[in-house]
Amino acid sequence: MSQLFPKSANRLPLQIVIYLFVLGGIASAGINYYATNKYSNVGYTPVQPVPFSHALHNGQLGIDCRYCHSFEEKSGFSNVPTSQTCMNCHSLIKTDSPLLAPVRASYASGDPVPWIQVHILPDYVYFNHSIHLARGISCVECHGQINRMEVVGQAKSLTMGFCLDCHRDPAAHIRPHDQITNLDWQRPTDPVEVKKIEGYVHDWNVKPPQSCSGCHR
Amino acid sequence: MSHGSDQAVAAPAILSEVKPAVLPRPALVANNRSFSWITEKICGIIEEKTPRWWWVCFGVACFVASFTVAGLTYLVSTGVGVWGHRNPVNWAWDIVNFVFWIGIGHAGTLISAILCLLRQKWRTSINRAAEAMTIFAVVCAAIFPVFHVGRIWFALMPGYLFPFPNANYIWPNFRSPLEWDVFAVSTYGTVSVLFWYVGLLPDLAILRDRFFAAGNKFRSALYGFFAMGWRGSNRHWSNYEMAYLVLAGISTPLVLSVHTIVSFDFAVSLIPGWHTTIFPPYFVAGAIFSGFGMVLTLMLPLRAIYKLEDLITQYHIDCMCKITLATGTMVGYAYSMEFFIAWYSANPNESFAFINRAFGHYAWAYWIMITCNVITPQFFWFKKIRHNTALVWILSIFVNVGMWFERFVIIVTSLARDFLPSSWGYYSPSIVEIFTFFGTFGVFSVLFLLFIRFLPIMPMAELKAVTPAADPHAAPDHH
Amino acid sequence: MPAEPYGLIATFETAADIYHAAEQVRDAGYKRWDCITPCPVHGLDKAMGVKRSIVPRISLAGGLTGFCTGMSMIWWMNSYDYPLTVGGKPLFSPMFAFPISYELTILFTAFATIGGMFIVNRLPMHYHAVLKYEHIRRGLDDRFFVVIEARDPKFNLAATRALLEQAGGLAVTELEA
Amino acid sequence: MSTPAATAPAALPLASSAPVTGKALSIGLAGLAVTAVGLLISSPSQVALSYLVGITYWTAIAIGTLLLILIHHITDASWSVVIRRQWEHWLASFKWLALLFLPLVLATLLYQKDVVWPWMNPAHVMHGHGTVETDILYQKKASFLNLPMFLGMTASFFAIWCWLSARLRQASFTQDTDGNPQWTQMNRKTSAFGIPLTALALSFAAIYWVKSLEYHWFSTMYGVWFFANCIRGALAVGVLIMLWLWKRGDYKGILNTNHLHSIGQLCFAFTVFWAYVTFSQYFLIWNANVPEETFWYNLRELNHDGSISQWKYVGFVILFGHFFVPFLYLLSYKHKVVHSKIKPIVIWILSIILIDLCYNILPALKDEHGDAQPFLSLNLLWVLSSVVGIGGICVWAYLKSFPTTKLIPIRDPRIEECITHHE
Repeated sequence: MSQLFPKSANRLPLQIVIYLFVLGGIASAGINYYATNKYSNVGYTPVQPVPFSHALHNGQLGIDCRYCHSFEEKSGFSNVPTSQTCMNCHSLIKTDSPLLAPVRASYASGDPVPWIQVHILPDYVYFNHSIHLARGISCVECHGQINRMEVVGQAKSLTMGFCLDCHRDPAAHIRPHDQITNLDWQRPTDPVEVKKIEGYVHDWNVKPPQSCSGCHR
Repeated sequence: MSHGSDQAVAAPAILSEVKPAVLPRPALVANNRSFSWITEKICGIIEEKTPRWWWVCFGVACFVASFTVAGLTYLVSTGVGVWGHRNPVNWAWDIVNFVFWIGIGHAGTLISAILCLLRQKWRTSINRAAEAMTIFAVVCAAIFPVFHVGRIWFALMPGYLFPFPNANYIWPNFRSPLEWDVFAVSTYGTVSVLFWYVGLLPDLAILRDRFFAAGNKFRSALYGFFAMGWRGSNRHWSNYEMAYLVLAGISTPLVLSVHTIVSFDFAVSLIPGWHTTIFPPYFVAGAIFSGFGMVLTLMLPLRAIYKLEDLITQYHIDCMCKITLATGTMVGYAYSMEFFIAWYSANPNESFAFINRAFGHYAWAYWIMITCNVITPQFFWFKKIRHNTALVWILSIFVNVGMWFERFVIIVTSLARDFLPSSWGYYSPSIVEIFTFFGTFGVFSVLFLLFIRFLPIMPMAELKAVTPAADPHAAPDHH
Repeated sequence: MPAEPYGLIATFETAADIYHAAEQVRDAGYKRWDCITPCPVHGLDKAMGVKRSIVPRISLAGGLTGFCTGMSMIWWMNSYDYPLTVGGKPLFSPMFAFPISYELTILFTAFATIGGMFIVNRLPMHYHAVLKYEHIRRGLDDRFFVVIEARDPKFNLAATRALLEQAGGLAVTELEA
Repeated sequence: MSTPAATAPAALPLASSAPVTGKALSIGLAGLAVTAVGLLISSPSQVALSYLVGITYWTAIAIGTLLLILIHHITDASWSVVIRRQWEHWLASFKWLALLFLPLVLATLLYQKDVVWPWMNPAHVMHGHGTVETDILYQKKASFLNLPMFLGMTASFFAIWCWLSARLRQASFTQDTDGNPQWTQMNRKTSAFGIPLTALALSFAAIYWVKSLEYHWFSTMYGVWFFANCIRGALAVGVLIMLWLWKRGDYKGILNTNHLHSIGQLCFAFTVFWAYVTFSQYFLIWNANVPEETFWYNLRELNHDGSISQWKYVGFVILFGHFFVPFLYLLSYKHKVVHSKIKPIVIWILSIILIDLCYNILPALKDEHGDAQPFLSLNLLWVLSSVVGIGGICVWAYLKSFPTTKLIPIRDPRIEECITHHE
């Protein structure tokens, strides 16, 4: 009905199609980004019951990760230290700091300090700490530079894509065994050294699984 | 006679002997109705004031649909555990209802596409409503697979079902028949909508012009927008008809493939009673059968309410009954072939599955299925029954019931008695499942009622094309 | 100077009338002209001298694209980019890739067909001179029109009008552009 | 009506007879004779199975023709009326086919029980399975797979087909003289019960004659597969007859492009249908990967030592030749309506149907390792001679029936619609 539609209406459909394409593109790109852990979990930094500083203990004082998280090399799960571990030192240092009251209370009562877990993998994912450390994958690969963090937050996305990046290319992430808890360690640039490090993949028989059942058991 | 042959050859002698016996074809539009009568009749349905029965039906349909909403809300807020399927029957009502609704949908495409290809002109009276039925049935069907995952936002998120780059770095597993389903059903939905829309194009143009003439500029603009400026140009018709034919041509293998792929969900597995090579055509025949059942169930009341006897004639009903009979018999053939081969295979699991269907715990369902699907359509052998509209309507409902039970029998009986006797079980639906399924009839009705209120229920242009007035060779100067 | 008309429109009562009129206009050598009919009229294409539609070729191209897309997508995703062994099946086989490639063939054919039909028909075109004709509504209802455009090289207001009237056209009217 | 054509003699009472009638008979007999000579050269089993291919092939075409007529009547089709008469003539071959099936029965009864079907001989040694008698799978199926059942069923299949053919032919031929629409109505009713009867008969014929050669194997789809080949064969023969009668001049002025387009579209549609059925059967067995089903295909793909069997390549020939080639070829409108274009493809289809039947039947011949005997062997000659022999007889039966009636059913109610057939 040309009495109804003006001449300009003839251009309208093309415009609509173009807009739909643009909007559709933006929408799918947006969903792809915002609906993932990459966006929603990175930076998750809950307030803990005790303002424990990794930057101080690990970064400044140089206490090794394994002093507190003592099972991480031997067990599938890495432990959060008991208050017993804290009290090893804090029965002597800062014994009456009000900030440490929950630790002392826990030590006295036997109930654990209610730490809030930061790095959470879904229940359907099987993740074994010890095997990763045994094959030269450092803490820093998944947890980021904990040694610089006043309060621990999630640094990496821990999505499946994140896991797969490494499982598909372990050579780019592997390091000598004696450096796994050295979070400041830099990969050497010398080609001979690099070759040696990348050779660990072969030497240690590193064959990270890429099948579904590798992680979803 | 000479104008018919396109080779310029003189007619041979034998043609002078041609003297056909008189056996007139039934008119597809009765009482020799004119073009404008057809326009007035179909557009009149949309233009009249909304009748009271419509509001009553709409209210009831909304009420029924609310059961689905309630069931699904409860499911999503609580978890899939509220449905009754658990070991060993892990596929139950959700898949039964999915296959049931998808099957219903098939007649729509079938009437449109296959009958179009086979030049069965009687399709014109029923194809529009049947296509609408397809689309709404696909909507109802999609509810079940989408919601059976529980956390539906995962199903709808890109990357899980559709290949779309995502943070998980994975692609769908194309070896899974369920993934084939995703493609089949979404293609089916899309193509059905497009096919329906292309058919609507000329009719929307008529509505655009009529509403404009009646001074309703808003509705005129609305219909006009979707009519895309259709102006009945013959150069357009030429491409349009070709496009329509191609769409019919691809929709036919599409319908076949969709139910074939649905049957693959079962047939590629090893479960006795599922793994049988006749499943693809058997499912397709069953789908067409149930679809025609549903078309009859819907069209007969519509015909009575809107007095469409001139457009949906007794001949149309006869045809639909006969197709129901034919497909019902094909389904019967498949049942017996399955039973026979189960015995012939000499595979004890296979034989047991079928004996169990007929005489085990679910024998009641099996015999309902046989009664409704194989015996009911046999009544359509009789002209007397085909001419009794009320009876046809009742029988068509039996067909719908029977086809639902067919899916129930296939899915539940095979799983309830799997390979491991220690895990044998008995499945009964939970109230949430019953609510959800019951409500889909409301969802379907709501959509269908909206359709008959706002869109032409029959393709006017095509109806005109099958009347004698559209034939340039049957013009007055020839008589 | 009065605006050049879009063309001439003539009304016909029956399918047979427009069929014969179309033959006459075709034989008179006009190229830019059209018939407006409420439904497709069998044989009118031939009477008008319209060639067989090219839409099926577009459809075929769409279908082939769809099939290749399906096969290559599945090969790339399941066998190349993320090889994953499932159910003892090979990483890629045309067997399991077939159902989805088949569906994509049909989907792409449908898109190509409909898109092709719209493009070949130059639709959507909501504004058109013919749609401004006051009786156009009948053209979608029960009347038939012949429209001869002024752009046609053979167009001549008087001669064309005479031709239409001689072909049996009623109410021959000028259409404003 | 128009003036008679200069080429056609005026007002023929009946369709003119063809001079090649006698030639067809002699060719047929010669083919049968060559097959008989084969008995002196190859083993009886090899010749008998080759002959089975031939008889199944022509029976399939006849069944397809019968089904096309039945479907024509049930759908009240008009486009195919003029061609239907020729299909009706073709049905004359059924009684000869029944007769030609006898040699296989006689060879089994009088000569050697397992000459064709291994299960007919309880002492037949199965490769690695003991004898048929001790085979548990045979024992389970013995109430179906036994000689009396086989003979009774085969006799009743031919009885059904011959009876339906006679009914259809008689009604149609009589209508030529009295012009009574009752005959059309009668054929419609015949079709209503004829279709299910024919369908059941052809399914079980496929099971008994072909599938039971490998009686361990089972597939519910088998009857449908056979049905697809039947229809494809009949359509191809139909096209050839149309072209032949056109070339001879009989059909000039009667047939138009649209008739050929319609039958061409059906050829296309059943190409797709055949592919659908065959693919589904293969696909489901491939995907489920159960040894008790896959062995049938394995036999046609690999030898016992892992080398590739010739039959695998035959399988590919079937896949491409029976589907892709006709599918792509028949997509084009021109290829369906131009006489010189549709002719090669229907001949192609007819030959591939033969190869398809070989693929299904001949691997039943095993060598000493239990592998299928290769495709390229002397057996192929006996297949060809049987096909020519039985085909000659079928063509002769058709040509003999041809002059007994009018060329086209002149009093059929749909004849005018048919002659003016447009899309």
